[in-house]
Amino acid sequence: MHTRVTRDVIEPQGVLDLVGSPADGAAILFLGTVREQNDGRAVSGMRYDAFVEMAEPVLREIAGEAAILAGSDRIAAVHRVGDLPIGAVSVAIAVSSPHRAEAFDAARYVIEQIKQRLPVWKHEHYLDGEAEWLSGTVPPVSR
Amino acid sequence: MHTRVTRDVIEPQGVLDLVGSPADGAAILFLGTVREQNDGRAVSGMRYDAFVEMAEPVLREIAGEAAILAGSDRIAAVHRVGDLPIGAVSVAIAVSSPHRAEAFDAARYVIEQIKQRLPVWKHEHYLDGEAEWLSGTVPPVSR
Amino acid sequence: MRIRLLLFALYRDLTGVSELEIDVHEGSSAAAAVTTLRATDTRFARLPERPVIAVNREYAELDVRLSHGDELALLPPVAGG
Amino acid sequence: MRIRLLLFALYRDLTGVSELEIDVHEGSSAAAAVTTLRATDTRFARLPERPVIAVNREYAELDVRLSHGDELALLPPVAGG
Repeated sequence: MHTRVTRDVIEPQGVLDLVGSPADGAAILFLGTVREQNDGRAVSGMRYDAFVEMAEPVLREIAGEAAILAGSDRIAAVHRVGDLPIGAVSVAIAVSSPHRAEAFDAARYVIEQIKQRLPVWKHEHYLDGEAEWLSGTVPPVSR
Repeated sequence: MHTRVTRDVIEPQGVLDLVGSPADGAAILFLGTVREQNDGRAVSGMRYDAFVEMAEPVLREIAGEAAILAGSDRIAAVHRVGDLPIGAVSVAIAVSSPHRAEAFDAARYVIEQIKQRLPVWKHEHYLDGEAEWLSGTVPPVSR
Repeated sequence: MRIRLLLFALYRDLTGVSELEIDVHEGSSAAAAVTTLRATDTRFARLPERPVIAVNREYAELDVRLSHGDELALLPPVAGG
Repeated sequence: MRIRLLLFALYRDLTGVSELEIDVHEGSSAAAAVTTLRATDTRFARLPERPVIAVNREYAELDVRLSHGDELALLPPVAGG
Protein backbone atom coordinates (compact mmCIF):
# COMPACT_ATOMS: atom_id res chain seq x y z
CA MET A 1 0.00 0.00 0.00
CA HIS A 2 1.34 3.40 -0.95
CA THR A 3 -0.28 6.80 -0.49
CA ARG A 4 1.10 10.29 -0.94
CA VAL A 5 0.08 13.95 -1.17
CA THR A 6 2.67 15.70 -3.26
CA ARG A 7 3.58 18.87 -5.15
CA ASP A 8 5.46 16.77 -7.74
CA VAL A 9 4.21 15.86 -11.20
CA ILE A 10 2.43 12.45 -11.10
CA GLU A 11 3.85 9.85 -13.50
CA PRO A 12 1.05 7.31 -14.28
CA GLN A 13 3.45 4.47 -15.07
CA GLY A 14 5.24 5.10 -11.79
CA VAL A 15 1.99 4.75 -9.83
CA LEU A 16 1.05 1.61 -11.77
CA ASP A 17 4.47 0.15 -10.94
CA LEU A 18 3.61 0.44 -7.23
CA VAL A 19 1.03 -2.36 -7.60
CA GLY A 20 0.98 -5.73 -9.34
CA SER A 21 1.88 -9.22 -8.21
CA PRO A 22 2.17 -12.64 -9.87
CA ALA A 23 -0.97 -13.51 -7.88
CA ASP A 24 -2.98 -10.78 -9.62
CA GLY A 25 -4.93 -11.13 -12.85
CA ALA A 26 -6.18 -7.55 -13.04
CA ALA A 27 -4.87 -4.05 -12.53
CA ILE A 28 -6.69 -0.71 -12.70
CA LEU A 29 -5.19 2.74 -13.00
CA PHE A 30 -7.47 5.74 -12.55
CA LEU A 31 -6.30 9.24 -13.41
CA GLY A 32 -8.05 12.50 -12.66
CA THR A 33 -6.95 15.33 -14.95
CA VAL A 34 -7.57 19.06 -15.17
CA ARG A 35 -10.21 19.86 -17.80
CA GLU A 36 -10.08 22.85 -20.13
CA GLN A 37 -13.71 23.65 -19.45
CA ASN A 38 -16.08 23.46 -16.49
CA ASP A 39 -19.78 24.34 -16.53
CA GLY A 40 -19.22 26.02 -19.88
CA ARG A 41 -16.38 28.29 -18.69
CA ALA A 42 -12.93 28.14 -20.30
CA VAL A 43 -10.43 27.07 -17.64
CA SER A 44 -6.76 28.10 -17.68
CA GLY A 45 -5.62 25.97 -14.75
CA MET A 46 -6.42 24.72 -11.27
CA ARG A 47 -4.81 25.32 -7.91
CA TYR A 48 -5.20 22.47 -5.43
CA ASP A 49 -4.85 23.44 -1.78
CA ALA A 50 -4.77 20.83 0.94
CA PHE A 51 -4.49 20.41 4.67
CA VAL A 52 -1.54 18.16 3.91
CA GLU A 53 -0.86 16.99 7.47
CA MET A 54 -4.44 15.70 7.66
CA ALA A 55 -4.86 14.65 4.00
CA GLU A 56 -2.02 12.16 4.24
CA PRO A 57 -3.52 10.08 7.06
CA VAL A 58 -7.03 10.36 5.54
CA LEU A 59 -5.69 9.06 2.21
CA ARG A 60 -3.96 6.19 4.03
CA GLU A 61 -7.22 5.39 5.81
CA ILE A 62 -9.16 5.37 2.52
CA ALA A 63 -6.59 3.09 0.89
CA GLY A 64 -6.80 0.78 3.90
CA GLU A 65 -10.56 0.49 3.51
CA ALA A 66 -10.15 -0.18 -0.22
CA ALA A 67 -7.62 -2.90 0.56
CA ILE A 68 -10.27 -4.74 2.58
CA LEU A 69 -12.73 -4.30 -0.29
CA ALA A 70 -10.23 -5.62 -2.85
CA GLY A 71 -8.79 -8.33 -0.65
CA SER A 72 -5.45 -6.96 -1.82
CA ASP A 73 -2.80 -4.69 -0.35
CA ARG A 74 -1.65 -3.71 -3.87
CA ILE A 75 -3.15 -0.23 -3.75
CA ALA A 76 -1.52 3.10 -4.51
CA ALA A 77 -3.08 6.56 -4.32
CA VAL A 78 -1.28 9.80 -5.05
CA HIS A 79 -2.89 13.26 -4.91
CA ARG A 80 -1.15 16.31 -6.24
CA VAL A 81 -1.40 19.83 -4.82
CA GLY A 82 -0.24 23.19 -6.15
CA ASP A 83 -0.82 24.87 -9.51
CA LEU A 84 -1.79 22.44 -12.27
CA PRO A 85 -2.12 23.22 -15.96
CA ILE A 86 -4.86 21.78 -18.23
CA GLY A 87 -4.33 18.06 -18.77
CA ALA A 88 -2.16 17.59 -15.67
CA VAL A 89 -2.86 14.56 -13.51
CA SER A 90 -4.30 15.67 -10.16
CA VAL A 91 -4.88 12.20 -8.73
CA ALA A 92 -3.73 8.69 -9.64
CA ILE A 93 -5.08 5.49 -8.12
CA ALA A 94 -3.76 2.02 -8.92
CA VAL A 95 -5.12 -1.30 -7.66
CA SER A 96 -4.22 -4.83 -8.59
CA SER A 97 -6.03 -7.93 -7.39
CA PRO A 98 -6.56 -11.57 -8.35
CA HIS A 99 -9.85 -10.79 -10.15
CA ARG A 100 -11.07 -7.73 -12.01
CA ALA A 101 -14.29 -6.94 -10.12
CA GLU A 102 -12.40 -6.20 -6.91
CA ALA A 103 -9.84 -4.01 -8.68
CA PHE A 104 -12.59 -1.95 -10.35
CA ASP A 105 -14.55 -1.62 -7.10
CA ALA A 106 -11.56 -0.65 -5.01
CA ALA A 107 -10.31 1.99 -7.47
CA ARG A 108 -13.80 3.44 -7.67
CA TYR A 109 -14.08 3.42 -3.88
CA VAL A 110 -10.83 5.34 -3.47
CA ILE A 111 -11.76 8.13 -5.88
CA GLU A 112 -15.30 8.48 -4.46
CA GLN A 113 -13.97 8.65 -0.90
CA ILE A 114 -11.28 11.15 -1.91
CA LYS A 115 -14.03 13.41 -3.19
CA GLN A 116 -16.04 12.98 -0.01
CA ARG A 117 -13.36 13.13 2.67
CA LEU A 118 -9.95 14.32 1.55
CA PRO A 119 -9.26 17.83 2.88
CA VAL A 120 -8.39 19.28 -0.51
CA TRP A 121 -9.85 22.34 -2.27
CA LYS A 122 -9.86 23.43 -5.88
CA HIS A 123 -9.33 27.01 -6.95
CA GLU A 124 -10.32 27.12 -10.58
CA HIS A 125 -8.72 29.78 -12.78
CA TYR A 126 -10.50 30.97 -15.92
CA LEU A 127 -9.18 32.34 -19.20
CA ASP A 128 -11.01 35.63 -18.48
CA GLY A 129 -8.74 36.16 -15.46
CA GLU A 130 -11.29 35.29 -12.78
CA ALA A 131 -10.90 32.47 -10.28
CA GLU A 132 -13.27 30.62 -8.00
CA TRP A 133 -13.28 28.04 -5.23
CA LEU A 134 -15.25 25.05 -6.49
CA SER A 135 -18.15 24.07 -4.31
CA GLY A 136 -17.41 20.91 -2.41
CA THR A 137 -18.84 18.13 -0.31
CA VAL A 138 -19.50 18.18 3.41
CA PRO A 139 -17.54 15.18 4.68
CA PRO A 140 -19.45 12.67 6.78
CA VAL A 141 -18.08 12.99 10.32
CA SER A 142 -17.58 9.77 12.21
CA ARG A 143 -19.03 9.99 15.71
CA MET B 1 -10.62 4.89 -31.10
CA HIS B 2 -7.90 2.32 -31.40
CA THR B 3 -8.17 -1.47 -31.28
CA ARG B 4 -5.65 -4.16 -32.03
CA VAL B 5 -5.00 -7.90 -31.70
CA THR B 6 -1.27 -8.38 -31.57
CA ARG B 7 1.57 -10.78 -30.84
CA ASP B 8 3.67 -7.91 -29.49
CA VAL B 9 4.28 -7.12 -25.82
CA ILE B 10 1.68 -4.61 -24.57
CA GLU B 11 3.14 -1.42 -23.06
CA PRO B 12 0.56 0.01 -20.62
CA GLN B 13 1.81 3.60 -20.94
CA GLY B 14 1.59 3.28 -24.72
CA VAL B 15 -2.06 2.25 -24.53
CA LEU B 16 -2.84 5.05 -22.06
CA ASP B 17 -1.21 7.52 -24.44
CA LEU B 18 -3.79 6.54 -27.10
CA VAL B 19 -6.53 8.26 -25.09
CA GLY B 20 -6.83 11.56 -23.25
CA SER B 21 -7.98 15.00 -24.30
CA PRO B 22 -8.07 18.46 -22.68
CA ALA B 23 -11.84 17.94 -22.54
CA ASP B 24 -11.46 14.89 -20.29
CA GLY B 25 -11.30 14.87 -16.51
CA ALA B 26 -10.88 11.13 -16.05
CA ALA B 27 -8.93 8.27 -17.57
CA ILE B 28 -9.03 4.56 -16.80
CA LEU B 29 -6.51 1.92 -17.74
CA PHE B 30 -7.42 -1.74 -17.22
CA LEU B 31 -4.82 -4.47 -17.53
CA GLY B 32 -5.42 -8.20 -17.57
CA THR B 33 -2.33 -10.19 -16.57
CA VAL B 34 -1.36 -13.85 -16.47
CA ARG B 35 -1.66 -15.23 -12.93
CA GLU B 36 0.79 -17.69 -11.38
CA GLN B 37 -2.05 -19.81 -10.07
CA ASN B 38 -5.52 -20.81 -11.20
CA ASP B 39 -7.98 -22.94 -9.26
CA GLY B 40 -5.12 -23.93 -6.98
CA ARG B 41 -2.83 -25.16 -9.77
CA ALA B 42 0.61 -23.62 -10.29
CA VAL B 43 0.68 -22.04 -13.74
CA SER B 44 3.83 -21.68 -15.82
CA GLY B 45 2.34 -19.62 -18.65
CA MET B 46 -0.60 -19.11 -20.95
CA ARG B 47 -1.02 -19.45 -24.68
CA TYR B 48 -3.66 -17.22 -26.22
CA ASP B 49 -5.05 -18.40 -29.55
CA ALA B 50 -7.38 -16.22 -31.57
CA PHE B 51 -9.37 -16.15 -34.77
CA VAL B 52 -7.51 -12.91 -35.49
CA GLU B 53 -9.36 -11.97 -38.69
CA MET B 54 -12.64 -12.08 -36.75
CA ALA B 55 -11.32 -10.87 -33.38
CA GLU B 56 -10.17 -7.56 -34.83
CA PRO B 57 -13.60 -6.48 -36.12
CA VAL B 58 -15.32 -7.82 -32.98
CA LEU B 59 -12.96 -5.78 -30.81
CA ARG B 60 -13.65 -2.70 -32.94
CA GLU B 61 -17.38 -3.30 -32.55
CA ILE B 62 -17.07 -3.61 -28.75
CA ALA B 63 -15.03 -0.40 -28.56
CA GLY B 64 -17.64 1.36 -30.68
CA GLU B 65 -20.39 0.30 -28.28
CA ALA B 66 -18.29 1.49 -25.33
CA ALA B 67 -17.75 4.84 -27.06
CA ILE B 68 -21.51 5.37 -27.08
CA LEU B 69 -21.66 4.41 -23.40
CA ALA B 70 -18.82 6.80 -22.50
CA GLY B 71 -19.89 9.58 -24.82
CA SER B 72 -16.24 9.61 -25.83
CA ASP B 73 -14.21 8.29 -28.74
CA ARG B 74 -11.09 8.17 -26.55
CA ILE B 75 -11.06 4.40 -26.22
CA ALA B 76 -8.23 1.96 -26.84
CA ALA B 77 -8.30 -1.83 -26.53
CA VAL B 78 -5.38 -4.13 -27.28
CA HIS B 79 -5.46 -7.92 -26.89
CA ARG B 80 -2.33 -9.98 -27.08
CA VAL B 81 -2.05 -13.49 -28.51
CA GLY B 82 0.74 -16.07 -28.42
CA ASP B 83 2.74 -17.46 -25.49
CA LEU B 84 2.65 -15.26 -22.40
CA PRO B 85 4.69 -15.69 -19.22
CA ILE B 86 3.35 -15.08 -15.70
CA GLY B 87 2.71 -11.38 -15.13
CA ALA B 88 2.51 -10.52 -18.82
CA VAL B 89 -0.27 -8.18 -19.91
CA SER B 90 -2.82 -10.08 -22.03
CA VAL B 91 -5.25 -7.22 -22.52
CA ALA B 92 -5.12 -3.46 -22.00
CA ILE B 93 -8.10 -1.13 -22.17
CA ALA B 94 -7.89 2.65 -21.85
CA VAL B 95 -10.79 5.10 -21.78
CA SER B 96 -10.86 8.81 -21.12
CA SER B 97 -13.98 10.92 -20.79
CA PRO B 98 -15.14 14.22 -19.30
CA HIS B 99 -16.38 12.52 -16.11
CA ARG B 100 -15.21 9.46 -14.21
CA ALA B 101 -18.40 7.39 -14.11
CA GLU B 102 -18.47 7.01 -17.89
CA ALA B 103 -14.79 6.07 -18.05
CA PHE B 104 -15.22 3.37 -15.40
CA ASP B 105 -18.38 2.02 -17.04
CA ALA B 106 -16.89 1.95 -20.54
CA ALA B 107 -13.67 0.20 -19.46
CA ARG B 108 -15.69 -2.36 -17.56
CA TYR B 109 -17.99 -2.86 -20.54
CA VAL B 110 -15.07 -3.53 -22.87
CA ILE B 111 -13.47 -6.19 -20.66
CA GLU B 112 -16.80 -7.92 -19.95
CA GLN B 113 -17.68 -8.00 -23.66
CA ILE B 114 -14.19 -9.25 -24.57
CA LYS B 115 -14.79 -12.18 -22.24
CA GLN B 116 -18.21 -12.84 -23.75
CA ARG B 117 -17.58 -12.33 -27.44
CA LEU B 118 -13.96 -12.08 -28.52
CA PRO B 119 -12.93 -15.26 -30.40
CA VAL B 120 -9.88 -15.93 -28.21
CA TRP B 121 -8.97 -19.08 -26.30
CA LYS B 122 -6.62 -19.71 -23.41
CA HIS B 123 -4.36 -22.74 -23.22
CA GLU B 124 -3.09 -22.79 -19.66
CA HIS B 125 0.28 -24.47 -19.01
CA TYR B 126 1.06 -25.86 -15.58
CA LEU B 127 4.34 -26.30 -13.73
CA ASP B 128 3.73 -30.07 -13.67
CA GLY B 129 3.98 -30.09 -17.47
CA GLU B 130 0.28 -30.48 -18.22
CA ALA B 131 -1.79 -28.01 -20.21
CA GLU B 132 -5.50 -27.39 -20.61
CA TRP B 133 -7.94 -25.28 -22.62
CA LEU B 134 -9.79 -23.09 -20.15
CA SER B 135 -13.53 -23.45 -20.26
CA GLY B 136 -15.13 -20.45 -21.91
CA THR B 137 -18.35 -18.61 -22.54
CA VAL B 138 -20.86 -19.29 -25.28
CA PRO B 139 -21.12 -15.94 -27.08
CA PRO B 140 -24.62 -14.51 -27.50
CA VAL B 141 -25.41 -14.69 -31.21
CA SER B 142 -27.24 -11.74 -32.69
CA ARG B 143 -30.22 -12.87 -34.73
CA MET C 1 -21.03 -26.18 -53.58
CA ARG C 2 -17.77 -25.87 -51.72
CA ILE C 3 -17.26 -24.17 -48.36
CA ARG C 4 -14.17 -23.48 -46.32
CA LEU C 5 -14.07 -24.68 -42.71
CA LEU C 6 -11.92 -23.26 -39.91
CA LEU C 7 -11.34 -24.97 -36.56
CA PHE C 8 -9.85 -23.32 -33.49
CA ALA C 9 -8.30 -24.14 -30.12
CA LEU C 10 -9.82 -27.30 -28.61
CA TYR C 11 -11.51 -28.23 -31.92
CA ARG C 12 -8.16 -28.00 -33.67
CA ASP C 13 -6.58 -30.23 -31.01
CA LEU C 14 -9.44 -32.77 -31.17
CA THR C 15 -9.19 -33.15 -34.95
CA GLY C 16 -5.60 -32.23 -35.75
CA VAL C 17 -7.04 -29.97 -38.45
CA SER C 18 -7.18 -26.20 -38.56
CA GLU C 19 -8.61 -25.66 -42.00
CA LEU C 20 -10.27 -27.71 -44.75
CA GLU C 21 -12.73 -27.48 -47.63
CA ILE C 22 -15.82 -29.63 -47.95
CA ASP C 23 -18.58 -30.03 -50.49
CA VAL C 24 -22.17 -29.65 -49.35
CA HIS C 25 -25.49 -29.54 -51.13
CA GLU C 26 -26.49 -26.23 -52.67
CA GLY C 27 -28.36 -24.13 -50.08
CA SER C 28 -27.24 -26.25 -47.10
CA SER C 29 -27.53 -24.79 -43.65
CA ALA C 30 -24.48 -24.44 -41.41
CA ALA C 31 -25.95 -27.22 -39.25
CA ALA C 32 -26.03 -29.52 -42.30
CA ALA C 33 -22.40 -28.65 -43.06
CA VAL C 34 -21.42 -29.56 -39.50
CA THR C 35 -23.31 -32.87 -39.83
CA THR C 36 -21.51 -33.59 -43.11
CA LEU C 37 -18.16 -32.77 -41.53
CA ARG C 38 -18.76 -34.96 -38.48
CA ALA C 39 -19.66 -37.90 -40.74
CA THR C 40 -16.45 -37.75 -42.80
CA ASP C 41 -14.11 -39.15 -40.20
CA THR C 42 -13.90 -40.39 -36.59
CA ARG C 43 -11.73 -37.40 -35.71
CA PHE C 44 -14.41 -34.97 -36.85
CA ALA C 45 -17.06 -36.97 -35.01
CA ARG C 46 -15.42 -35.65 -31.83
CA LEU C 47 -16.72 -32.18 -32.61
CA PRO C 48 -19.99 -31.12 -30.98
CA GLU C 49 -23.18 -31.44 -33.02
CA ARG C 50 -24.15 -27.84 -32.35
CA PRO C 51 -21.01 -25.71 -32.00
CA VAL C 52 -20.90 -21.93 -31.92
CA ILE C 53 -20.23 -20.78 -35.46
CA ALA C 54 -19.16 -17.77 -37.44
CA VAL C 55 -19.94 -17.39 -41.13
CA ASN C 56 -17.59 -15.08 -42.98
CA ARG C 57 -16.20 -13.83 -39.63
CA GLU C 58 -19.50 -12.99 -38.00
CA TYR C 59 -21.33 -15.00 -35.36
CA ALA C 60 -24.29 -16.81 -36.91
CA GLU C 61 -27.09 -19.19 -36.03
CA LEU C 62 -26.73 -22.81 -37.10
CA ASP C 63 -29.82 -22.58 -39.34
CA VAL C 64 -28.22 -19.91 -41.54
CA ARG C 65 -28.03 -20.92 -45.27
CA LEU C 66 -24.55 -21.10 -46.73
CA SER C 67 -23.38 -20.03 -50.16
CA HIS C 68 -20.58 -21.32 -52.35
CA GLY C 69 -17.23 -20.04 -51.04
CA ASP C 70 -18.49 -19.21 -47.55
CA GLU C 71 -16.09 -19.51 -44.65
CA LEU C 72 -17.60 -21.46 -41.76
CA ALA C 73 -15.67 -21.28 -38.47
CA LEU C 74 -16.38 -23.65 -35.57
CA LEU C 75 -15.64 -21.83 -32.33
CA PRO C 76 -15.22 -23.38 -28.88
CA PRO C 77 -16.71 -21.25 -26.07
CA VAL C 78 -14.51 -18.14 -25.99
CA ALA C 79 -12.13 -17.18 -23.18
CA GLY C 80 -10.43 -13.89 -23.93
CA GLY C 81 -9.21 -11.28 -21.52
CA MET D 1 -6.69 27.82 27.74
CA ARG D 2 -5.11 28.45 24.37
CA ILE D 3 -5.91 26.64 21.12
CA ARG D 4 -4.44 26.84 17.65
CA LEU D 5 -6.77 27.58 14.73
CA LEU D 6 -6.17 26.72 11.09
CA LEU D 7 -8.15 28.13 8.17
CA PHE D 8 -8.11 26.76 4.62
CA ALA D 9 -9.06 27.69 1.08
CA LEU D 10 -12.17 29.92 0.98
CA TYR D 11 -11.98 30.55 4.75
CA ARG D 12 -8.40 31.74 4.37
CA ASP D 13 -9.45 34.07 1.53
CA LEU D 14 -12.45 35.42 3.49
CA THR D 15 -10.32 36.30 6.52
CA GLY D 16 -6.83 36.82 5.12
CA VAL D 17 -5.65 34.50 7.92
CA SER D 18 -4.35 30.96 7.70
CA GLU D 19 -3.37 30.34 11.27
CA LEU D 20 -3.84 31.97 14.68
CA GLU D 21 -4.07 31.20 18.38
CA ILE D 22 -7.00 32.17 20.57
CA ASP D 23 -7.85 31.86 24.24
CA VAL D 24 -11.05 30.11 25.21
CA HIS D 25 -12.57 29.03 28.53
CA GLU D 26 -11.32 25.78 29.99
CA GLY D 27 -13.42 22.89 28.64
CA SER D 28 -14.93 24.89 25.76
CA SER D 29 -16.52 23.03 22.88
CA ALA D 30 -15.29 23.53 19.32
CA ALA D 31 -18.58 25.34 18.64
CA ALA D 32 -17.80 27.80 21.44
CA ALA D 33 -14.32 28.37 20.01
CA VAL D 34 -15.84 29.15 16.61
CA THR D 35 -18.27 31.59 18.27
CA THR D 36 -15.37 33.28 20.07
CA LEU D 37 -13.40 33.52 16.84
CA ARG D 38 -16.31 35.01 14.86
CA ALA D 39 -16.80 37.67 17.57
CA THR D 40 -13.18 38.89 17.50
CA ASP D 41 -13.32 40.71 14.20
CA THR D 42 -15.59 41.52 11.24
CA ARG D 43 -13.35 39.41 8.97
CA PHE D 44 -13.89 36.33 11.15
CA ALA D 45 -17.62 37.06 11.30
CA ARG D 46 -17.64 36.05 7.60
CA LEU D 47 -16.96 32.44 8.59
CA PRO D 48 -19.94 30.09 8.91
CA GLU D 49 -21.36 29.52 12.37
CA ARG D 50 -21.18 25.77 12.00
CA PRO D 51 -18.23 24.85 9.74
CA VAL D 52 -16.85 21.37 9.22
CA ILE D 53 -14.00 20.96 11.67
CA ALA D 54 -11.04 18.77 12.41
CA VAL D 55 -9.48 18.57 15.85
CA ASN D 56 -5.86 17.48 15.86
CA ARG D 57 -6.20 16.42 12.21
CA GLU D 58 -9.30 14.28 12.57
CA TYR D 59 -12.83 15.20 11.58
CA ALA D 60 -14.87 16.00 14.69
CA GLU D 61 -18.32 17.13 15.73
CA LEU D 62 -18.75 20.74 16.82
CA ASP D 63 -19.79 19.69 20.33
CA VAL D 64 -16.43 18.02 21.03
CA ARG D 65 -14.63 19.46 24.11
CA LEU D 66 -11.25 21.03 23.43
CA SER D 67 -8.11 20.84 25.54
CA HIS D 68 -5.26 23.27 25.94
CA GLY D 69 -2.97 23.13 22.90
CA ASP D 70 -5.53 21.51 20.59
CA GLU D 71 -5.39 22.29 16.91
CA LEU D 72 -8.82 23.23 15.53
CA ALA D 73 -9.08 23.37 11.72
CA LEU D 74 -12.04 24.99 9.97
CA LEU D 75 -12.61 23.20 6.68
CA PRO D 76 -14.72 24.38 3.74
CA PRO D 77 -16.61 21.57 1.98
CA VAL D 78 -13.89 19.43 0.40
CA ALA D 79 -13.27 19.09 -3.35
CA GLY D 80 -10.40 16.72 -4.01
CA GLY D 81 -9.88 14.44 -6.95
